[in-house]
Amino acid sequence: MDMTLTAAELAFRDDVRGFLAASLPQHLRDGARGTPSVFVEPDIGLEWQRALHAKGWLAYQWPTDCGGTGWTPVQRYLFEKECALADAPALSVLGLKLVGPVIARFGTPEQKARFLDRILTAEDLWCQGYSEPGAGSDLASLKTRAVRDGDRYIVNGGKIWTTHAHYADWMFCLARTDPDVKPQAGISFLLLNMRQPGVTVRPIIGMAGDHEVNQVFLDDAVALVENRIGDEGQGWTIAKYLLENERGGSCTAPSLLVRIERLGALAAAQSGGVAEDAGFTRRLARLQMEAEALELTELRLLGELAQGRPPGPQTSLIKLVASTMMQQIDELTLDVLGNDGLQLAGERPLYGNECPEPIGSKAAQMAMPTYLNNRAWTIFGGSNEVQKTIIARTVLGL
Amino acid sequence: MDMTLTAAELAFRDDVRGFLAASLPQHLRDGARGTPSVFVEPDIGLEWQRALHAKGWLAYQWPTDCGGTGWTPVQRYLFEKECALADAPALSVLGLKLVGPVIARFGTPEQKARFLDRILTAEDLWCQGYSEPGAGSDLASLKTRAVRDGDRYIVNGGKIWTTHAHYADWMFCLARTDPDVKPQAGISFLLLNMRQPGVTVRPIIGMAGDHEVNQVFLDDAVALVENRIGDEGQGWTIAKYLLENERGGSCTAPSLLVRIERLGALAAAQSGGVAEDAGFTRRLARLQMEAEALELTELRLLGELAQGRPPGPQTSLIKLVASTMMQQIDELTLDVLGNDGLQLAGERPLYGNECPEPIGSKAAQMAMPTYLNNRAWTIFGGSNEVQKTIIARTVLGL
Amino acid sequence: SEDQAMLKAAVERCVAAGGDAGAGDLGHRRAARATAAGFSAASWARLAESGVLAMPVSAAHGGMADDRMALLLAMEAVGRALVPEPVLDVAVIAGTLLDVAGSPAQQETVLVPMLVGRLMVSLAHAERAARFDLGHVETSLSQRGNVMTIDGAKTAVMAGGAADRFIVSARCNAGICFWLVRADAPGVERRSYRLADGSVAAELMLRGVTVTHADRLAGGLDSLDRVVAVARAAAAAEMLGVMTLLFDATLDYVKTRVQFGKPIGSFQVIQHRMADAYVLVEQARSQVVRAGLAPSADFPRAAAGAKAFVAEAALSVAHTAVQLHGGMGITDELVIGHGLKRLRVLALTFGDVAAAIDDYRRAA
Amino acid sequence: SEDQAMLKAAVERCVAAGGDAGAGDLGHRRAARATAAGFSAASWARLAESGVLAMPVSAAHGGMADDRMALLLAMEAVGRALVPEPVLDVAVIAGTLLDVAGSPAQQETVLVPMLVGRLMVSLAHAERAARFDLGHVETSLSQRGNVMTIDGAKTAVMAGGAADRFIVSARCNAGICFWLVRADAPGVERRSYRLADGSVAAELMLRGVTVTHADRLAGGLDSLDRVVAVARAAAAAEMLGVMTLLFDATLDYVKTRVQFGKPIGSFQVIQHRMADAYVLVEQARSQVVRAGLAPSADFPRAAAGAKAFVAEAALSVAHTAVQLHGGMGITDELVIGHGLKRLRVLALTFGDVAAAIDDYRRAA
Repeated sequence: MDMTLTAAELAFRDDVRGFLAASLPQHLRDGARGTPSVFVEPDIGLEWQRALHAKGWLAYQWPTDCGGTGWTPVQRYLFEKECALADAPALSVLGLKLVGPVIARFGTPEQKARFLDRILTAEDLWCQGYSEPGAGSDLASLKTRAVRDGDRYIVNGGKIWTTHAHYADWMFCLARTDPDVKPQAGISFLLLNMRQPGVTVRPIIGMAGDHEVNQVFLDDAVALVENRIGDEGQGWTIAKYLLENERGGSCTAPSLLVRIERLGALAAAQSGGVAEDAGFTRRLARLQMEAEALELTELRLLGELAQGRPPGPQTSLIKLVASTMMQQIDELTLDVLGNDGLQLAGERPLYGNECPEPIGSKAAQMAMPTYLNNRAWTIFGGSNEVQKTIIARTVLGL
Repeated sequence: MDMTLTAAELAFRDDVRGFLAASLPQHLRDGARGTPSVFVEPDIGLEWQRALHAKGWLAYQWPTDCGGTGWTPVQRYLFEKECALADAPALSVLGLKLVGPVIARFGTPEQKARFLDRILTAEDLWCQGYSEPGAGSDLASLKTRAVRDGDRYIVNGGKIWTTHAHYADWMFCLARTDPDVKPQAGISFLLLNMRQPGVTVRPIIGMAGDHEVNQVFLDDAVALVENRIGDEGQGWTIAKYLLENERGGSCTAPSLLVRIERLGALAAAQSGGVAEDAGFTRRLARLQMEAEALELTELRLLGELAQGRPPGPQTSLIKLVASTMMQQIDELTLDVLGNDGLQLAGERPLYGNECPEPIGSKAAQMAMPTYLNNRAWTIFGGSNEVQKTIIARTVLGL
Repeated sequence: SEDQAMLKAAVERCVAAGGDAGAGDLGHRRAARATAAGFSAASWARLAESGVLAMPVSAAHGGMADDRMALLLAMEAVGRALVPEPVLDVAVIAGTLLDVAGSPAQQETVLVPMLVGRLMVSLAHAERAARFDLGHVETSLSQRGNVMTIDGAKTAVMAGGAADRFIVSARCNAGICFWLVRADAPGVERRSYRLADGSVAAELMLRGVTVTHADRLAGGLDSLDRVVAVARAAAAAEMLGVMTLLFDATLDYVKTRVQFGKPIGSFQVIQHRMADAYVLVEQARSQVVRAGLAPSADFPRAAAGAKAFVAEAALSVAHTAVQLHGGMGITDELVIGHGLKRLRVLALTFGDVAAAIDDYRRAA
Repeated sequence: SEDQAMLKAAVERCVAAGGDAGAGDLGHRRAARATAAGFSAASWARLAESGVLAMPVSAAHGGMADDRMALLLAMEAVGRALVPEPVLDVAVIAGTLLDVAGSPAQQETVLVPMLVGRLMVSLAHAERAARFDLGHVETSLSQRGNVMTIDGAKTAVMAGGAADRFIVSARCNAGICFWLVRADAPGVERRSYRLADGSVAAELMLRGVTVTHADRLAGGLDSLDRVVAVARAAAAAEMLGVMTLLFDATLDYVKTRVQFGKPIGSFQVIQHRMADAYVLVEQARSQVVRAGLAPSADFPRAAAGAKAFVAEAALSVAHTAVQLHGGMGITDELVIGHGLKRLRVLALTFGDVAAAIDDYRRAA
């Protein structure tokens, strides 16, 4: 939406472009393009995080008093758009976008001092302990128990779909501290050290062959009471705040628009005239119209955030549209690539020296694993079905 | 599916073709093509019905001992396909397909003698009294009361969406004869004379301007006990039998295939290259593939009927697919016609001397009213939502 | 902005004065549609007085053509009230064309009277053989000595049933030009016909219709591009208004209509379908805002995209509205059906969805 | 018919012997995929013994090519069991081509050993520049004196990783012909790569590969039409089998998986989505039956239609299966993901959906 930019905003955009040109090395761009997922491996992710931290731009989603940049919504939007255009590795949301803002909002001064800076410096890597084998979309039914024992909780149970648990130093998790009240009321939000005997991590391999999520077994694992965020029983409130944060406050449209533009170029590079096929061109145009609409919908929402309103259920709309579109782009990409799109290399990562030579093109090598991994978009972080129910109940009053 | 026809079946098809060529006059074909609905006006409908009755082919959906033809499923399929190809007026289902089979199955010898023949001779026209203002999809909640008074019932309440009530001599209706048992159990199936003071008919005009359905007010209307079908309280069972009959046992694919073929020809007759547009050609091809699949699905079901199985919930599948396809064909037809498809003449009927000169083509004149009227397909006779629930519950066991 | 909000309110008052379809009052619409013209002369006069008709034209003629967002807000209100008067066809399309391409004399004698509601003008450009190719014009101008005559056939002349003047496109040596033609001029044969929304369009047969240089608009086919962009954006905004009307009516209905012992809005399938419709409404609104904010250079593309997107979204929501209203939805008694029929007409403003998408694509 | 039912049962027993993916046992599939060839030699031998590999060929070679319905029933069973062995690519495609176009000597020395499982043969026809135009072949044959050599590049050679022989299409004066080429012949450079379903395809670089007249298949490009029709129908049947496997697994899952205090199958949205999937399964089955019943003249069209329809329906059901399985659906631990990946590969058999639809249309 360059159409709406002020001179100051244009200047800011040029700053960002300049920084990216100077400080985002090619091997990180290659790493990002060679990552068939929204979660990048630490080897490339952390190098980029440190560069942004050095520049002072890392905590742009945090309040200024916790190291935030104080950017306007439009600035945040421009920053994320330029990063997407430049193939910057995605920043791990777990610390920066999920637990960071929670600690900043609900944490004690001690907790802020203890954890926030180490998130920025990447000394601590985090994972999220929400879902359980029996509680996926239905968080309130979680079974993991935390029993108070002096200044500690003894935690028993388990978590699943735990992204990057195999890298994490800490897990923020929901545990039931009071089994006798109604489900939502008995839950607390605990920070739990992953480097202890009571914690066991089992890899779960995805359809595409990627190891991204895990099952985490908690057997008499210890969480210190001082590392509980908020009061006992306040976990549900904090969890909802975090989920709305996860869905809102950042822009999905820029990366969608970048993918759509590249898909047009990819089609033009194919033989057989797919780029001129009305079936393809109109599907692509419809995706672009939808993404351009989403771009403005997001800016409208960012505008409300800027006026201090919480993200709220509106973010369900963005999650719904963006995840659906992402999958439509994945499918159209496979259609464009034809036979080349069928390849699915077993090797990981798909960048660097171990990466096999692609068949046809690098884009073709990435298409199938990206398509397969992105099926998770409509499931995790609240499935599409859950998002629609949220909209119906809280926005439409049904 | 000529592929599956035996010599005898081919001979039968030629019989039908010969009869149609000889006995279906042009003004009836014009009337059928000039009818933007599945219900044709009596002026053309009854003339055609009499011709079929004279030939002995009218009651082909009835058991042989009630005047049925004893045709095999394939013969019924061929007959209906040839009628669709020849633009024969649709036969009114109300008497022939709905109440006729019910009387034949559940009626007393007296009732059969009293009513069946007059359906065939068109001396009696019928309408259906199922839906009520408060009970659309939810039939079991119907409020119309029938109070026993000697050899008669005094009926109070009202019905809505009553097709052709303004022509009908009789209404078959559901009324509550026992308010004290659970909803389904207290309902009886009554035949009610429309030519009496207690019956008032209010026209309901459809979106397209057609007068097809009505609201019927029943104030101390009289139904004779001898005209009750089945026992008191058996109405629900009979109603379900009738609904499954309505959905099953005849073929929707032939008329869909005819419409699809004509749509291809219509597109070829347009300027501007729509007939070569990949967007159009693939949409049309997809419709044809779907209709060809439905054709076989229907033949598979007819095969089961031939083995004496009742139509059953399988018919929901056909209703669902056929009604959805019908509307897709309507929309694609409008897309093909462009500006010409926007015309919506107020005059009725759209055949004969009062019909205004069409803009562009006769097909263009019919497209919009057909599209508007056919929105009812996914609503009446059990909405798509109801059909899906029937499939989920009774077929899938959910 | 604040002015825009005030303006929108003014338009709403003005259109509501003609019976508020938004509140389910279809009396005005029915009465207007029953006339031969297909709209109410009184309401048209009121729209003229309120300045709504002048909005699309430049300030010189009392309009605010520079404030595109204001026009789109007004058109949204027009859609939401299901206004039967031909605001889009006459005020926006004919008005903009005369504003950008008319000679001073034509603006004086035709545009100004039109803006005050004393003269009805319709664009006669579409031809059947062209389908939606705006550059395909077979109607031609021929010159014998200093007598110029136009011959050809036009179709889908919107609001043409009541037009006093037509702006006729015709091919001549200079390319395609526009000519002002009196509806009662010799050689003009008008055939009026009803469209789905009850409006009265016309087909024209033009046989040796004499015109003079004074009848020729200054601008040629290029000036139509500007008209097409404005018309598509305005149509998108009106469709957005109709769409929100139908969405809100349906939301109310599913909250109150009881089946199987509870409001149908409590069924999960209905809830999710309404959520889908809500998403379409919000996305459609964003597309209209985009068209409003787009810089001039990008405006034709943004307008094409907005119109294509909103047309599909609005028709989808309208079909949902019909379906969820059940039997009532397919009658002529609710705003639902009237809205659906209006959307069908709006969706073809200067081409169908496919044509708009292709323009959107090519402009990229 | 009864024979067909018996045959289907036989095939089911045979494929089940290799671990029944239908029952969620993916052990065999995983083990087979872990090999360099991407399938199990033992299971391949068993398929040969059971006569499954011979089904597509004519009775002269122990097959039942005339009983098309029998082949489709067998392929449905193959799909339902997620058989990792290359039945479609080798037995159906290479087998049919050798059966209809091979010389007696070639059938003796190549087809027969292939049918008993001693020789693997793959068709090397696709080229990147052709996309899905089956008539576009740039690989060419050149003749110097009486030495004939083939030069060119082939891609998407299905099951090509383990092939002992390739059937290579090449352009010569006579048009496009097929040549038998040994995988270890000088000038043949094979690059194997994994596909989504774990099978191993290959790209071929052909540099001055010498062939003799004895290597040339009797039939030309026209014989490929027959192969394409059979392959598309067989692919549709296999997709139907995968689709029913995923549908049944999902139906079981939604009946047992509890969320919010009840089985998710009791939620109306899930019920309707399963009803939609059920409709697709039934309609897909009808399309496969059509392809089985179609008279020879109509078979290519019916096969193209069946493949296009079933591919779209099966992928839709697979996406539903993934979604309703939630997190479990996107793992490698259930048949769901394996089925989805197999469908992606099958859907491109001799062209994608658009290509099949266009063939279907043109054949009409």
